[in-house]
Amino acid sequence: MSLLEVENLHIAYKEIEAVKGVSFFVSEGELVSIIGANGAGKTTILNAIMGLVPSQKGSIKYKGKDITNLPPHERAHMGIRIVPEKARLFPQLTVWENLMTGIYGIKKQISLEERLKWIYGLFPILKERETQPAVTLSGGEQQQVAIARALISDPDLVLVDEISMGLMPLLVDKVFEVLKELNEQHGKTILLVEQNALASLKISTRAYVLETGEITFSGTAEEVINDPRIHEAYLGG
Amino acid sequence: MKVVKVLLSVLVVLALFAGTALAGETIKIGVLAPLTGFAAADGESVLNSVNIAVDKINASGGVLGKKVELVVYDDRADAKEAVSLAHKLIGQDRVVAVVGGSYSMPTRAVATFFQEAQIPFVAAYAVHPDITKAGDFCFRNGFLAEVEGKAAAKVATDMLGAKRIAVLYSDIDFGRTLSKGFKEYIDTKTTGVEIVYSKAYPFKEKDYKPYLSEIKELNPDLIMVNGYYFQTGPILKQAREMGIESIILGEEGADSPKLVELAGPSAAEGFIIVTNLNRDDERPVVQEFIKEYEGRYGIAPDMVGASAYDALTIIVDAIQRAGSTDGKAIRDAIASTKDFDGLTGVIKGFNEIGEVVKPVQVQIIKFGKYRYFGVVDDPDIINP
Amino acid sequence: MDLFIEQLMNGLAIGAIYALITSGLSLIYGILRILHVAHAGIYTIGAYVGLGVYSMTGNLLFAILASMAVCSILGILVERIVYSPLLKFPPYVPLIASIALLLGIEEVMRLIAGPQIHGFPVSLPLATIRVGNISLSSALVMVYIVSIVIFFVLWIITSKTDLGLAMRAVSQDMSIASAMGINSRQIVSLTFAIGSSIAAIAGILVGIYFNQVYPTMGAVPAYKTLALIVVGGLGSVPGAILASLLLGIAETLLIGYANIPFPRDALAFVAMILVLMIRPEGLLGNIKKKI
Amino acid sequence: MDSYIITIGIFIAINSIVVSGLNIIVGYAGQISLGHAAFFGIGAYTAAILATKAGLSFWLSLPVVIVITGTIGLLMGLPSLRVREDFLAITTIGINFIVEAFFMYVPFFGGALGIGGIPRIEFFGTPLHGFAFLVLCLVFLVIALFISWWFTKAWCGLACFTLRDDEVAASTIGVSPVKFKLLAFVIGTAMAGIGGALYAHYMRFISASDFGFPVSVMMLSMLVVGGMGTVWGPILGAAILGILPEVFRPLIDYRMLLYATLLLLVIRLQPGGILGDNGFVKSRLKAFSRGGKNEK
Amino acid sequence: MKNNSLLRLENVSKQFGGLHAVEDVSFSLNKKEILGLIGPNGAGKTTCFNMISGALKPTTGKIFFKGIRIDGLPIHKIASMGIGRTFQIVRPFYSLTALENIQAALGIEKYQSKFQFWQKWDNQNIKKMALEILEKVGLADFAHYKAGLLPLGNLRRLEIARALALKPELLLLDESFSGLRQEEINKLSELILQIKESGVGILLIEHNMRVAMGLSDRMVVLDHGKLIASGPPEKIKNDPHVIEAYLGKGEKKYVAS
Repeated sequence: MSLLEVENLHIAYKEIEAVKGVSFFVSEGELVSIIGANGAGKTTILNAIMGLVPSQKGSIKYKGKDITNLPPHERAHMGIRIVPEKARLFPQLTVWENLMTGIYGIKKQISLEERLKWIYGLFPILKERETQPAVTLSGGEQQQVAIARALISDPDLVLVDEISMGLMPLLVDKVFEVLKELNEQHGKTILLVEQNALASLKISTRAYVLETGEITFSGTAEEVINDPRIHEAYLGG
Repeated sequence: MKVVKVLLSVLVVLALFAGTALAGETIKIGVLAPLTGFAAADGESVLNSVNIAVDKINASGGVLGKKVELVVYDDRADAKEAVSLAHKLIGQDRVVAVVGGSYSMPTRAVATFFQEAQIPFVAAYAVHPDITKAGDFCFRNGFLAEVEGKAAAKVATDMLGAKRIAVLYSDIDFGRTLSKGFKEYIDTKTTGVEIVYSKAYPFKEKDYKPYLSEIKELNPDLIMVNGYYFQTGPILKQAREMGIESIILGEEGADSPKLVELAGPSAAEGFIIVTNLNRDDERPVVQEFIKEYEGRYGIAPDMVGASAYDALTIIVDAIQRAGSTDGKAIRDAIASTKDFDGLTGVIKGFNEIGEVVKPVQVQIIKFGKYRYFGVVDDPDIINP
Repeated sequence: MDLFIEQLMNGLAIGAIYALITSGLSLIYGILRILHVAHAGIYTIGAYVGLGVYSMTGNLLFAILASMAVCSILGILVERIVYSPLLKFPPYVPLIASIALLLGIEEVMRLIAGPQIHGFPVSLPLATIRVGNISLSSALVMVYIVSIVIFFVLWIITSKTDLGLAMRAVSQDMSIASAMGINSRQIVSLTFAIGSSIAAIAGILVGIYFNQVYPTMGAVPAYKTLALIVVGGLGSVPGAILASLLLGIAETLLIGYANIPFPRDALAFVAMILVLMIRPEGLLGNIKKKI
Repeated sequence: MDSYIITIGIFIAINSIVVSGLNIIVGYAGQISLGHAAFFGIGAYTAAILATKAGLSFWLSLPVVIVITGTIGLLMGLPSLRVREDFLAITTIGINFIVEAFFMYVPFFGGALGIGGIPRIEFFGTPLHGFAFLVLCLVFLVIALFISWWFTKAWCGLACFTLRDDEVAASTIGVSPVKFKLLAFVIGTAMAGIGGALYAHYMRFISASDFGFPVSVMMLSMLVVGGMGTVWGPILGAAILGILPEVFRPLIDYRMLLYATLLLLVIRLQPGGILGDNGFVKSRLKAFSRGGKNEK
Repeated sequence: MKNNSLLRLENVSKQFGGLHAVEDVSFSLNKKEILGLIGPNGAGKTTCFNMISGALKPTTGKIFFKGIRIDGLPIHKIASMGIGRTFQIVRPFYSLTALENIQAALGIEKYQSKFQFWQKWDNQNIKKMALEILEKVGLADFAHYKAGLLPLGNLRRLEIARALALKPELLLLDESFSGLRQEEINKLSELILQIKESGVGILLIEHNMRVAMGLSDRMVVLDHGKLIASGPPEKIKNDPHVIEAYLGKGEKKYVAS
């Protein structure tokens, strides 16, 4: 059974129909990419899965349960977490406090110490920055906090939005490595939305190509990389 | 539920109105009082007192063979509302005279209009000097602030023998003119008396400690405090808490049973005021009123209510003497009032501007109640 | 010197009282960006409920708790019934609604408890402290103790508990906070409850300190606190407290040492306009102005 | 006609003039102001002082009143160039408190005693009162309405509308925000000044508390209830909120409560005002939700 | 050539704090030319736009319009010189009708004068002119609808119409195609070509590459604030720097062209 099943999803923002009947699924343990140029509607889809934007039509099923109309915090309690576009940390909270928001309400159910050790192992810089307000961090550091904030609750599904945007190439590599490790070694299911197609395809199991709100093509990462249509999706053929 | 209640009360009130309109043949006297808003407590006192007065008058057969009917309106102590209501009283209710039971600002604003309509108007306790200057149809039953200031100065120096005096007054028309009268008397009529401190506080002040701290350093014999009971009460409380031991003298604004509650019984004890109501006055009019008031409303009356009571009875007395409800006739009769047996003392009459001439009462708080302390009736003080 | 110290202590107490009212308002502004003028109405109700329960039971602690409970519930109701549906409108719409609410509360209190000023006679288990020529009344001491305790508790709640973390997160980014599993609606309600309970305590404290409880007691704080939250930095609770304390001291010293009867309310607004010109984000503000 | 009805009529007419001025600032140019009573007061005090101290007639002092209130309005409009929305709302509240304090504590303005003895307005030697004064107020109201209406038809009005809807977009079609916001403030406050002058000459006694913050709130409420940004909204609002308290008068105790409840209900159920165009409300909705706090 | 250019950016940079949003960018645009300004998210396109239209002042560098330096001038001044623009997220005047939106823009000269803004705008002449412009963009049927009620496609046209009402010599189009359906895209492309033919220079930000390539005479590509390529669309399409900027760093063999 798929962990996440999206069917015929329609989303409109103030007259702009951003997503026009998209269907896809993510199975447990997969790393799935949705790629496409900016404005294609990728971020909107992720936000809809998290519940941050309402959808007009279609359904979202998670672990077999229809979550289309649940508020975001209930979806979060069911084990979905998001790494939002541009990190969107709480700017006045410290790094530590930002991390703690990730386990709000479930602090007692986990062994925090172990989790922190793991997180700090992934991103050692965060330990140094623990007491700094998020707003003082660099873009790359903010992205790391955003990933850590999503992971600290040990979610079943991680939604990752445009993580490479505005990052130095070196950091992009590093971040993708972490995602790959999470997926392969820790078995995390990840739904990745990326503009940087090649980098994300390299770590993905499967991918969907999104063009102006519609899925134009899908397949395994390999298939997608080798298909000329991807070039078209980005550079207009 | 609430809506239903409100609607019902509208209907009841409207029915009452219709009823009274049919009854006709009454003598209508207008009353303006602040029944809501920040001055609502005074408005209530006015309303209570004039109701006692009108019941008493009607019980004894009314005036000129007719019952007296009060038309009471709530002006919220707001000048604009008072002006519309004045016109309502003049144009719709066609009252023969009006009791001004409100504060200075609205009373000052309406006086002009009653003057123009030639309707006699007696301000109960408002102190603005311009009220009576509006014209010969406007009278005042309360003391002019200056009169009271002078009387207070006489009490402070003659009766209490103070030499070093601090003055703390409310920064409104009342406070300013009262303290002016006070200082004038000290400057011209006394020797060896010094005003060591004089400051005004804003009307909405709640914390008097900054002023009292300074006064405490100066350690005067007496502190003259001006203000309403909700100002002087806290001043007393805070002064005593801070360890100030000077005598504290106040005026009619403090004349309310609420003062003791706000100051606390121990701080209030020994506080002296100049006012126009003497609770220990033996005359039956006073004792009956106090008894009736406490019986009906469960609290002690104050000077505001007593002044309104007098304003109304002066008008009724004048109608009786004039034998007519003609505005001009009533005006003349009020102007010629002489030795009227009022609640607030024997009223000697009104001077040519329309200011009342009557003795100033001095009261002291003993065991939490205002008691007789003395009286000031020097003609050069009480005749402005 | 004694005089100066005494003035300073008085000013600090007045400032602490302002701070109690303002801190709740600032919390609420921070989370909903609403100018909650009716906060002063909640404060008035707090004073009345406190007085009522105290005169029935004679137990001040019980009175405070009852008043906090009543005000919390009212605060939540106000948010749910009045503000929540108006959030999507221009800010003046909830503001006028709030002003109408304040007027309504004043009227209801007048109808229930009468227009008179009520004293709040409490015999405190505290002595007047006298040091040399300086005396600090028991009420003054009580203001210090209570406000220090409240600010401490508030500090603990906002910076040491999960609830406080959630409150701060929601105030900075409501939708991401909910994506982290925080129930934003609940947090908003809790914020109103906390802010309103502090207002209840402030009401009782003011009632005792000035020995006055009356229907329109909220009229002046309603607007002066707006100036204070701007001076402190919109949405910053420590800023609001700091601004309140400074204003309390400034007012007291100005009255004590300048021979003009300067209205306190205007002083707060003069300070506000100066702050807006020099440091628009407020003393400790961090919410960026929308330009 | 009954002098009571005339008085109510006069107050409604004066309020309509003043609220029309507020409408130009808030309804047309989109700049929130909660301090309009300050300008009403500046107009009233200027007229009162010119009449009592300089002996100027109403007609001679009127241009001075307009110039003075307009100029101060211009200065007070400056903050609107720097601060927005909540900040502007609080700043204008502050201006109201400061102006009121000025009247109250500067002896030149009569201090706490206010200014009395303001003469009646004379028209070719005949003092106007009662009905004649109402007619005068109505004449000024017609002028105010004409200005208000002309504003919707003139380029400057159109410029203000574009500023109200979207300041950046307005700039891109050549509208200078500084120029037109200040223009709206000057005209709006000058209209308040005229209302103030009429008020002073009608009341013949004014004091600082007549122009306090609650009066500003009342004016904004009239505008919101009547319908912001419409020519007739201010009159409807002034009439409703002027007549209602009088109608409720028999209720005495419950009067203000009912008034507050009604105001709350209107705001809650009809946030765009009674005359408010649904399209306008809807569009404001969009305009504001776009800048909403949950984004970015 | 340089002197003929309508718009010219000379070594323009913009810094926000430590971030170089635009770094040393130079390009020019001629009359009757469509210049496509493209680049991935965060490349600095909109910052460039905002500097040309006056919303931002460059940190260093100069911007010339018809040979006159315009950087740092207020937005309304730049507009009155003949530069019209649209917005990525549409910003029509919601409370006005479509017609009034255009009429408002026709007042551009009146707004600059000292007293002419007192004149009546609601006259037949202006209405006629506005209707003509609406007709041109195909919105005549919607003239009396409130802008707030129009669907996005029409709002995009309305914004272009509003910019045209300024009688601009330079038109800045910021992602005017985003959110549109294919048939709308086709219609709008036609309109833009018509506008170009009438002698207007057009600077186009567009992320729909198919559209951008189809319309532009020349293109300029930004990445991380820097100009990485410029030239005709055909050349851009195959430029390895551009491909890398868009698709990410990868072995080129994956990117079949």
